[in-house]
Amino acid sequence: MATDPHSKDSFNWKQFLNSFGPLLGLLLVIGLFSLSAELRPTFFTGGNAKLILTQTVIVATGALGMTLIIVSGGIDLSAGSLVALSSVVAATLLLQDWSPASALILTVLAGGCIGAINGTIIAGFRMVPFIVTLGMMGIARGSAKWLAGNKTVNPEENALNGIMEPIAPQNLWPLPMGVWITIALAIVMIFVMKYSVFGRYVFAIGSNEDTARLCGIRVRTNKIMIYTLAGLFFGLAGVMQYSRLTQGDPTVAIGLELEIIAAVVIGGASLSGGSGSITGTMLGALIMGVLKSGSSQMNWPTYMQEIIIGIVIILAVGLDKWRQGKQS
Amino acid sequence: MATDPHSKDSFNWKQFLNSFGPLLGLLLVIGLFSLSAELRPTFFTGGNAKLILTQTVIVATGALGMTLIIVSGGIDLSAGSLVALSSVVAATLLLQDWSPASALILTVLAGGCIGAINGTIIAGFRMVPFIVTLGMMGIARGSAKWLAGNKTVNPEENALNGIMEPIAPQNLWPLPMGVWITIALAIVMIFVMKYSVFGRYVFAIGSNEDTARLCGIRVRTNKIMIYTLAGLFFGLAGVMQYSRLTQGDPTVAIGLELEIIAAVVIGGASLSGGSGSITGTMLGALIMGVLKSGSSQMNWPTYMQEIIIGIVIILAVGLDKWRQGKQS
Amino acid sequence: MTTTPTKRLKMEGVRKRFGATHALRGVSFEVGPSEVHTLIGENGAGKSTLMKILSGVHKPDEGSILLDGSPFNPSNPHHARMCGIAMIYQELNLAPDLSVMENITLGDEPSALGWRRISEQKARATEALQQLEHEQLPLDIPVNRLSIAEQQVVEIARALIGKPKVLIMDEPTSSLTQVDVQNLFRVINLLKASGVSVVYISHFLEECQTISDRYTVLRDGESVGTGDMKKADIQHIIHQMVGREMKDIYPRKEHSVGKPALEVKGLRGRIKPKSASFRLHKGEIYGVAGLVGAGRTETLRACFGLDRVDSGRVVVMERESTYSTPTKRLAQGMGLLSENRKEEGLLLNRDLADNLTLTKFGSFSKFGFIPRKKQLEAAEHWIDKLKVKTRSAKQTISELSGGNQQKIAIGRLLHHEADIFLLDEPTRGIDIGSKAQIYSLICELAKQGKAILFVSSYLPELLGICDTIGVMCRGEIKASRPASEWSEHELISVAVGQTSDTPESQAIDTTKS
Amino acid sequence: GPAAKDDTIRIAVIPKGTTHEFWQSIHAGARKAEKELTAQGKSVEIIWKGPLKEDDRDQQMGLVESFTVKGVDGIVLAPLDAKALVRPVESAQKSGIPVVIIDSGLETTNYVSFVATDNLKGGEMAGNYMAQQLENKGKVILLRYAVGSASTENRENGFLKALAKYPDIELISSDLYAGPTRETAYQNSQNLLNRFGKEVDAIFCVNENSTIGMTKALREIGRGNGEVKMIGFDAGSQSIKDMESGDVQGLVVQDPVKMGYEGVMTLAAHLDGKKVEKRIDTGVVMISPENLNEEESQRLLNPPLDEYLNQ
Ligand SMILES: Nc1ncnc2c1ncn2[C@@H]1O[C@H](COP(=O)(O)OP(=O)(O)OP(=O)(O)O)[C@@H](O)[C@H]1O
Ligand SMILES: Nc1ncnc2c1ncn2[C@@H]1O[C@H](COP(=O)(O)OP(=O)(O)OP(=O)(O)O)[C@@H](O)[C@H]1O
Ligand SMILES: [Mg+2]
Ligand SMILES: [Mg+2]
Repeated sequence: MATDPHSKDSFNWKQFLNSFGPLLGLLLVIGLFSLSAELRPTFFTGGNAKLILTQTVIVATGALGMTLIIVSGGIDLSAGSLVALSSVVAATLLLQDWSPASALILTVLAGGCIGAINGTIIAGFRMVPFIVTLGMMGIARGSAKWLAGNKTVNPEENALNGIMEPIAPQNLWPLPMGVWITIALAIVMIFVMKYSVFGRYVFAIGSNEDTARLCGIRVRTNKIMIYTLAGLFFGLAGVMQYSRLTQGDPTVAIGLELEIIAAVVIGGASLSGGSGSITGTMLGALIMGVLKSGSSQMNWPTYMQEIIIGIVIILAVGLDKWRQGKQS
Repeated sequence: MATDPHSKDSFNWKQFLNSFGPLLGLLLVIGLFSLSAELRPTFFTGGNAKLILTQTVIVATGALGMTLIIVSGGIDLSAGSLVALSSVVAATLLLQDWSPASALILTVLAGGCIGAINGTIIAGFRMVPFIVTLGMMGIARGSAKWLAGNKTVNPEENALNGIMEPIAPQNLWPLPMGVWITIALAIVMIFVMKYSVFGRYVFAIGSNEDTARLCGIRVRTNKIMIYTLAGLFFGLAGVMQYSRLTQGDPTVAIGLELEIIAAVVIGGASLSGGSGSITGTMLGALIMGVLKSGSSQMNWPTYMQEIIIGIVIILAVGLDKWRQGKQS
Repeated sequence: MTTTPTKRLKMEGVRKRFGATHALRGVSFEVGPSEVHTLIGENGAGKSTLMKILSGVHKPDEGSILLDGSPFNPSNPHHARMCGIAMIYQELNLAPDLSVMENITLGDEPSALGWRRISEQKARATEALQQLEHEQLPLDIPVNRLSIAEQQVVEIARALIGKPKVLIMDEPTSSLTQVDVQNLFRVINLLKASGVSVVYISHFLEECQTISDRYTVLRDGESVGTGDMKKADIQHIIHQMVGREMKDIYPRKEHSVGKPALEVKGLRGRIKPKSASFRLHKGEIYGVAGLVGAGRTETLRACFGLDRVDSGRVVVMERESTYSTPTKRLAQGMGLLSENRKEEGLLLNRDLADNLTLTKFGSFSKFGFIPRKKQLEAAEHWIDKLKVKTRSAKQTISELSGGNQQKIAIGRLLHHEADIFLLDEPTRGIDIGSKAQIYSLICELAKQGKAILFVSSYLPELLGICDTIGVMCRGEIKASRPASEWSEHELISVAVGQTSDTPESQAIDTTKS
Repeated sequence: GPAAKDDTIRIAVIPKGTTHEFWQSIHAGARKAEKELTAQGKSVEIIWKGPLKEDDRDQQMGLVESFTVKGVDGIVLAPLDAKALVRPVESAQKSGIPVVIIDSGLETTNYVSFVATDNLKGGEMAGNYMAQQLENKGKVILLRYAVGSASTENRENGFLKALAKYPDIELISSDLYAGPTRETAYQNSQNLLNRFGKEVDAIFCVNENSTIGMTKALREIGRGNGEVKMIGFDAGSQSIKDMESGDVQGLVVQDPVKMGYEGVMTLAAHLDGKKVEKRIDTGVVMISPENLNEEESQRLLNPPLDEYLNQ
């Protein structure tokens, strides 16, 4: 049996590109902004790094959950609405004198519940995730507005407000707690995706659902778990969103789902499922963050930012496509 | 095996459900609003029917193009931005003293151009439509703002303003020109999808792209044609949007793409490609229109509308799934 | 052994309907421990359905299953697997993005508290591959980079690791070559010796006779006969299967060879072929033998314009036309039947009519529009001609059995009125009756002066109907001779690369008959 | 914070959005101030930057934060939310970057000055004017704008407060929100009028888009021309046309040019070490067909945008 094409050589090359593709993208984007003499002195400061990290954290947390979903071959359009709903839930709980810790936990669980509903409908009735979560997008947004009484919810100053608070904004250290939480979760998820049985099932389901089913993987259960876990992440992102605004805002995070999906895909995941990585996703989120922050600091008009981010999304994925083409 | 002589019965049942599924959905939604004694006298009037039709026309026109794309196995997230851009283009042309007729034609062609760019990137580089059009969503929106100079563009009173103008709003007749245009185009598209070679190719590509290629279908060319044609429809929808507001507004139609996609999917198309129909899509758009108009006239708060539309999307597609399950 | 009192497996009165189709109308079936039992039947007889009921994919409408004497009603594949039923499905079932190791252990990963034990996973996968003599397969590359045959090996390996009680193999050899088939048989014999029951489904009756102890014949969803395979008369089995006598399945119709239709010189693709040369004439059936991975599929694809051509020449109908696209090839009257009809060949959710007429709507279209009535008429013509079992031309093709799907794929080339047929494993997964039909069809075509390139891994059929046979090895056609000058043994020895001692090996470009 | 290398004073002006005519006027006012200060021999640079998506609080926070890190000399901000923007503003103040708030309030006192219209007063003005038009009797509708926007909520509250004084005026709908764009405002107006179009006597809309959308919808059902008293807030060029044609009876008009101008001037004065007022009212005026052509009205309605913006 001729097995010459799978030489060790091409394998390493692939490994290299797969892990370093998004990293190169990140360096490229940073390089782009370093070209501007005007921007350089303020862009490459600890304070700005902290700013970018803080602004990226919500997208990154959501993207952890979205990576799971996308690798499993699904998609979740309700992520943004869910973040808004969770921010309202957190604020409402705090307003009703729950302790910050229990508000945090309950909000994250609430996110998990909605994720579980998504998962149950998708897996139980074998419905397309795009549609189910499109519906849920409206339901969650509406519920957020309803729960908030069509206003913003403003609880008293409390410990949760501190998660995203940038102390000493001119310096890199200390980083806000939220950044550390996301880094820790990302590390856990890297291990889960790579070394846990569940992680492999996520890849298997995304790669070929029928095969997964025939091989005795409980596809339904696993899918529900995937969406639930993602829901927990979206809930957490919602708490962070609350903390950032220090208020529950039912109209926040409109279109955030697309940003999150873009981060995951720029990070190398395929929307048809079966491939993707947490490291890539985190880099993808950072690319988006640097791009947004840089282009807003570049005195470009707003519309230029939109155009450039659009172009970068296409280029990033196009480049990825191209390097994958190189391999085969 | 045992192929029982084609039981005419089950066959007709399938035909019936396929064409009447969305129709039943529409009747159901209308029935829902007829329950409210308070609403009945104003809801079931010619004037209101005209109102709903007029409000639905933009979504419906966009959905004609989106049906093509979805049946071919793609998706277009840039539709909303493209409608906004086209409305600005139309207004700008009119402001520069082009005649209404040439402004109409040029705007529609401009939409077609952007569609062609989408199609070329997607087909030429074999990239995922979701990502390409997500990028284009930002590019088109940014360009609209840029072209409009970050303002709305207000040309003088002209013939294009009349396309969507409801004359005699208390009566059903006469319907605005825009409604007739959409109805005419829908009829043309029904024939194109069902009986033209191009239409069959659209289904074939959506059903299995590799097979289509093997069978000598020029997949790339046809895909470019599909996105271009859809772009023309979005351009036309943009002109209608202009006519409705009598101004070019670069911030209009945010999220319209999701509404359009929902209409197509409620109408029975599958997001994995290969199935869908124009009749279904038109009914899907009407369902959305009736729901939006009805629930806002019921004095339900906005959040109730969002929740209910979300639920209806899921139910409609779930029902469709269920009746397809019944058939096999 | 075949009459052990307690049966390992007993299925009785099993019925299953899919909508209007009665797939099974009361099947009874028994397997003992340490028994290899063959299921035989035409395409669509219900073999796969019966086995899918056993492995928990489908639920029976009626009937009982006894496993080791106790009632067994698997609720899903997971359940069945836990009860010791392993199945290799007819269609490839792999997660293409996962590695070879992960695919082999999929669904049964060695783990501790939810974390994988990778060294053990490796050990198990290696052991399974060793049994199949394929330990050279790298464990950590994604299976989508393997050839179909290698993928099949991975599938078989997966079925081996669970230490199953009952192992079901639904056409495991349809994409294997002789060498691998021999390996597989050795493994089956080992398993049998350790007490495993094997249910074996194949359309190769000789193969069945080699490996099986007993057989059951299914016809139209009913079991119509069972018996001892070693003692059975093949003609009798075929009679039970198709309900009539089948004497000679390889027809000999006179056909004369004409001008060259397709000439390929030094064709080189991206990976394979390396340098393929052959000449196909009008009215000729040219067979291509070779091991899996030899590059036969790639040669066809490059000829047809589906894959890139790096160098070399392709001459069609005596006209130079090296670089091309499928569209142009079809216009030149060339048609390709692909190896994997599910992934490339059929529009699974469209109806038969669309599938049959896809390449040539033009013949009845007016101004770019298709009159549906004419399309259906054309489709029904081919459905009748090819004896496709279907309700109507409007049926969705995914509802047909594999063999009938294959007939539709061939029907499309006929409808296209192609002059040059590139057939890649056209009889894969097809029952003997349909095979005979396809052979006679091919001969009929040759008689009409069509040129046919016939790629197959099943040597008897190549020897049976081809005029000329070329053998492909490592991306090149190593030898090409009239079929009468080949023996099965010689074909194999050239295919595995022992060409130095055969003088004919120089006969690369002397395709004459 | 790290001061600029040269002695140019850089002032960031952050609006809520960029596409409304209202924000264009604020922009013009800021440019006017820039011009005047430059003429006085000071080197001043205005950086005009709104959030990418209109009405996105999070993005506006991000802008304030990044200007803080970038170290501009001062910020003029029209906060999208009275609460959410508190922390970034306080953080900027703490980093030594003074902030002047314009247009909408902020729930803190840690800023240099608040330069804005008295929106509550504007709303009351509209209510009283409506009552006068209706001769204290009739059915009226309030079309709200959006959740959480302090300025428009104040207008709504002012309006409701004024109406409370007139027992014979019945409020038949006040739950519907016009939403962010003219299209949403127009659709919601059409739907509202389909339901209440026959009985309503007067309508109040609280911003530019909803005024224009509602007027269009009223005209379409044939109840424009003063049959239904239409009172709006802010003056887009379309609303002025509508008033000229008689479809609009009153417009509460602010002075956005002054707001932008005063915002920058106040900040510049503060940077010069001068003492500034904590609250500066830029005034509201009720424009009606009667005073439409007066000079003062025309100055407010047609601000010389081109003079400042297209240079
Ligand atoms: N999921 C399904 N839906 C509808 N009909 C089906 C389905 N699966 C099988 N059938 C029908 O059931 C019958 C038996 O099919 P089955 O696949 O069991 O045949 P088979 O004996 O395995 O044939 P082959 O040799 O071609 O694999 C066929 O007529 C087929 O069309
Ligand atoms: N997608 C792929 N990526 C990398 N290598 C591939 C791919 N597909 C096939 N190959 C390699 O190309 C070689 C030839 O493939 P293939 O097995 O299809 O040839 P073949 O002679 O047509 O065999 P078959 O008997 O299956 O028709 C194989 O050795 C395989 O490793
Ligand atoms: Mg079968
Ligand atoms: Mg092959």
